[in-house]
Amino acid sequence: MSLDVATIRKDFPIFDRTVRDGKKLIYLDSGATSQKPNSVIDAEGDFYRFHNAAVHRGAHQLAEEATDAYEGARSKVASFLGARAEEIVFTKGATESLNLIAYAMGNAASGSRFALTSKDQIVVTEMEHHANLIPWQQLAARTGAQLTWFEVLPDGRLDLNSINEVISENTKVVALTHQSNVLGTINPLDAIVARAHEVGAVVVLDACQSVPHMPIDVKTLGVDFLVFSGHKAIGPTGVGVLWSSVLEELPPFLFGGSMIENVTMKSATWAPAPKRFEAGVPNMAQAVGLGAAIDYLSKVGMDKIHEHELLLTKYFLEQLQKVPTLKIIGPTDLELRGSCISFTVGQIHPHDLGQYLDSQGVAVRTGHHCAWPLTRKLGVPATTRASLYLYNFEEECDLLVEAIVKAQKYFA
Amino acid sequence: MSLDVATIRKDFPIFDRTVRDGKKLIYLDSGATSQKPNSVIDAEGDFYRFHNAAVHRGAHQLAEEATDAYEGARSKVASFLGARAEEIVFTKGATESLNLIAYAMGNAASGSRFALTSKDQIVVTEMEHHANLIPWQQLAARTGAQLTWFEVLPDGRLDLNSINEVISENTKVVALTHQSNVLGTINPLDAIVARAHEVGAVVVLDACQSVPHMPIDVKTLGVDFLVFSGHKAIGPTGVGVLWSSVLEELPPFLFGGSMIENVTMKSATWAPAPKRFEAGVPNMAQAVGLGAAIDYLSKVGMDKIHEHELLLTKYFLEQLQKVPTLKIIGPTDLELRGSCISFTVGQIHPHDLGQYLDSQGVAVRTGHHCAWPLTRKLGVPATTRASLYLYNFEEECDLLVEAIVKAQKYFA
Amino acid sequence: MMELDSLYQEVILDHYKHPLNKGLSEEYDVQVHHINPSCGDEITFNLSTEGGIIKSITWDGVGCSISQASVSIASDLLLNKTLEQAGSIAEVFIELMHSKGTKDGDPLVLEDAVALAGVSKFPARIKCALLGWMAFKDAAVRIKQLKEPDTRGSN
Amino acid sequence: MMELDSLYQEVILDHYKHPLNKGLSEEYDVQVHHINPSCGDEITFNLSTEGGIIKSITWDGVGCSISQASVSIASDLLLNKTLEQAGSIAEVFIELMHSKGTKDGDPLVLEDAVALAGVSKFPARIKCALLGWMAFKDAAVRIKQLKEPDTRGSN
Ligand SMILES: Cc1ncc(COP(=O)(O)O)c(C=O)c1O
Ligand SMILES: Cc1ncc(COP(=O)(O)O)c(C=O)c1O
Repeated sequence: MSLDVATIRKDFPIFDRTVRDGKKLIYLDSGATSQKPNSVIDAEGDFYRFHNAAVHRGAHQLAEEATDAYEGARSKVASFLGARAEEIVFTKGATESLNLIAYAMGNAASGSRFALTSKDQIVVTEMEHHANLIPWQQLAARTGAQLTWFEVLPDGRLDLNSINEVISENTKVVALTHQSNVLGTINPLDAIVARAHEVGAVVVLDACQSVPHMPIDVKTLGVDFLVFSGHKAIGPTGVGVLWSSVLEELPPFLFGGSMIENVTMKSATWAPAPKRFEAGVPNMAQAVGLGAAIDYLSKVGMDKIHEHELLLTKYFLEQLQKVPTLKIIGPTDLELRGSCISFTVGQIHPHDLGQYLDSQGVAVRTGHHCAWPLTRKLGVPATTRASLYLYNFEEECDLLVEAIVKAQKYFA
Repeated sequence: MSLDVATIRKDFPIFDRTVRDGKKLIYLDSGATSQKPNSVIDAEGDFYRFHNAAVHRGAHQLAEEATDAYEGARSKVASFLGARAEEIVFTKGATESLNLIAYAMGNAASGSRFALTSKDQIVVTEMEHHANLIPWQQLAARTGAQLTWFEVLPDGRLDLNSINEVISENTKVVALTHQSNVLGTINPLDAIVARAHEVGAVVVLDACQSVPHMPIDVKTLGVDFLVFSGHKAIGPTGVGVLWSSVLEELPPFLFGGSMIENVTMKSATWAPAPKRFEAGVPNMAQAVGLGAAIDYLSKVGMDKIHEHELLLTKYFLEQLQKVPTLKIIGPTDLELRGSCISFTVGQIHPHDLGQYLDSQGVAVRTGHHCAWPLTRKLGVPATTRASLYLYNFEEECDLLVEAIVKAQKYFA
Repeated sequence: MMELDSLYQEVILDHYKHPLNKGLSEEYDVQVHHINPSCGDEITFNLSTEGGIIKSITWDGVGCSISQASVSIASDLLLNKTLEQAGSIAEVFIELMHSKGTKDGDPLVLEDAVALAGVSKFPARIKCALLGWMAFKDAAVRIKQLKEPDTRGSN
Repeated sequence: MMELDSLYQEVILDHYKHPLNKGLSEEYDVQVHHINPSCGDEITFNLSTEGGIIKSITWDGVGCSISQASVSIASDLLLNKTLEQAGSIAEVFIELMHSKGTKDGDPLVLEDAVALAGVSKFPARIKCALLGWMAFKDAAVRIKQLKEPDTRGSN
């Protein structure tokens, strides 16, 4: 493989520790959260140690340095996504980013392209994470708009056959995930974006499972909003990103300091984007840590990371499918998918399987993965998921398979 | 003084650095954000290094450890405030906490005690930070409720003379600050809480400037909601707290993973508090860092910190008032105030004064301090503010005064 | 493997493979449906009493070995107890689950359920073990409302 | 003190203490009001032109020495220029302000305004220096709308 995984792993201190009585840590849960390299941990620490002050507020040197560090991180995120700095908003995570969009639309004055009425439609898909489903359910409930969705086919792809009916003239928003965090399916965006724009709808892309794993250029994708979480991209917890090319048209969400233009006791007006969306003293150290994460990923190379994960996914799929009664939930065609691999093993409940794997040092996730409507639809209320990243390697797959086989004996 | 400031300062690495060509850092801007001790920086780093995993989600050892660390931090915050763990919600900061309350009330079903109509009133004060003003303006605008307020007297105290008219039978919410971040005024809560509860209103306390500086027991205060930011309490950025004794009655704010009970494509139901208010993978490392901050503050002793700050404030007020043309904006009676000290110096604009002080290594904040209606009301569009904390000491006051006198010459 | 074996005791795996009282009775006094939001496990729980004594518990559901074994054990243990006795046994069990591995459980009270003591060391699994017991508590409240309409006064 | 003196050049303190064109004229073609949201500084700005040439700039406001000196300088520098010339001088000035201390500014174009070059090293003060110039740009757009109603066609 083209990545030097052994060298990369040296940068991630957690791999020095063991779990469950001295077992090597096999971390296959990066879809939930990724591990962090020293450079990210140190960037956060150094911000506090050397430059800590409230950005945009003080007229002193520390405040200048803090502002430079924070705005520098914004520029890094922007160029990572092929965007402009003014198009980047720091949030506390993808969940907040998505809620921000939905609430801000709810705040839009009637007549705005974002204001929804009972005549309008919001389109999602059956494979959305709860974070990209419930905010839209709630917006629909508040505005009277109708929530409709693309169904998921048994093989884990979206059913786009009736795209022109699902996305109708009344559709104002199409919100969907780039890669499913359960199935690994990567959704084809071109047709969806084209149809959405044809009817004047905006496209909101949940890129939580794609931005960390492949090169992304927002201009090429053609979507109007994109969100992701820092902590899934080797960055700190407590920071996420909202990118949008239409921020200027969007009303604010959180209200408070630094997002204002003028304030009286009775009313207020707003600063231009991105400030309008960053009320209060921001998550400065975390944004700076995310900047360091992006530096790290860029240095390794997103194309290389993507290639590495594809090869690894191929190996995992091949080896896992050799295990009797193991069933992959999601597409097995590499063209259609990324490195979130869900499966079931005979009648062993995923909770029991996960627990057994844990006893062997293998960390996976089990359950509905916050995409309950999807797992229900597929008739597998819970699955076991192995999700991969730049620091994983083939031998970990062998150990996973070995542990699964042992679990089959244990629960036989 | 009873605090060993020299020893305390050794724990804060930023005091090892200099500013503006080798000048000692005189940090008098803790009201904007506080500096961090090593134990807090290390707690965040160690979480990533040793225990990083998504809380509440994985069935593996790291996830267990992460959950223990995160829930342990919640328990620390709870006992620090004299509260129960279930009453503590982690947010990204006080601004989010306040917006959470206002939006959640906006989500309340009609008939709920939190649902507002055009018959209802929301009461704030003229000395609120924008974060505790604009969310209520917006809630009023959305629901048709009326926003009214307590005025501020020229000496910087609230005018409570007409308390029974300002808080009326129609009042549903009274939102006010504990200590003004501009004037230093500490508001008398007993009468306000009593009157609010008499009419069935809830009291929301913005404790950003009190929790870090004095012992707080939520039961003694008698309020219904209390918020503060971690970063002003020697904790990390990107974490805040919402405490409330009535969380169970409050609908959720952010929607997504981990805050649900059941989800279908069409609708969802909610987990009990505090989970209901923590959608998504939380700011785990930051919560853990805040736990370490609370350990540090508790070890020093909140009563000692408070005493130290009062003595220091006394000294600052005395020395500053000796400077010709310097005017304290806010009460000068120590009984009425804390350690945020605002002032004006003759005709020197605060921006110029702040810049000059910075050149001498003295970090203060200048402007309207995100309380623009207040500074306008007092006829001082901008002030200079020195805000103190446990690591400040008397000599820093002398250096501040010296620098102010030099500035007077510079701009004469 | 020590740790894991303390979780998956023989008794538990037995109950899991051969669950007692699984399959819903056609008749029941109350039926409740409970869900574990973190993993999606579900249970339907039928309860019948006569003169305050539990006469029948049947259930059905999907879930992991811990949740299935736990409800199987409960359905056997609580049978023929009064609602009060069963309620206090449930409290003892819930306390055991929250003991973080510090308690073994009293076999005189909990019988087979002491085998679940190891669960208390695995925080993510406590909800699994409690699923059936929470369903029972809920059903017990409802059956009381049904069969003992408020006799305490006229408020 | 080097750094600070590069910010507060003699010229600036002079303009601050003796501002030019301060005090609003009674007559004007357009009046705009601008605010600096971060510090609360405010300015009112009157602009009049004749045949596309700036004939009068007067202003009033509260603010720091940088913002006051900057508008004083602008009000003098832009006088008797065409709106186009003034607009491009403003662009040159704005560029200088964003140069992070890497440029000195062309004295032939900016005259006294080059004294503000040091501001570009103090990010928090750039908005102060720009307040008056932003007011001018705004006023210039409005005066064009007023005096040159769209002659480009009928769209
Ligand atoms: C009194 C008061 N309320 C609210 C806030 C907002 O806090 P944050 O910016 O940390 O969200 C601040 C600090 O800026 C404050 O001083
Ligand atoms: C596809 C997808 N969307 C949204 C989220 C929510 O992200 P976060 O919990 O970091 O806010 C996740 C991760 O949990 C995810 O995998």
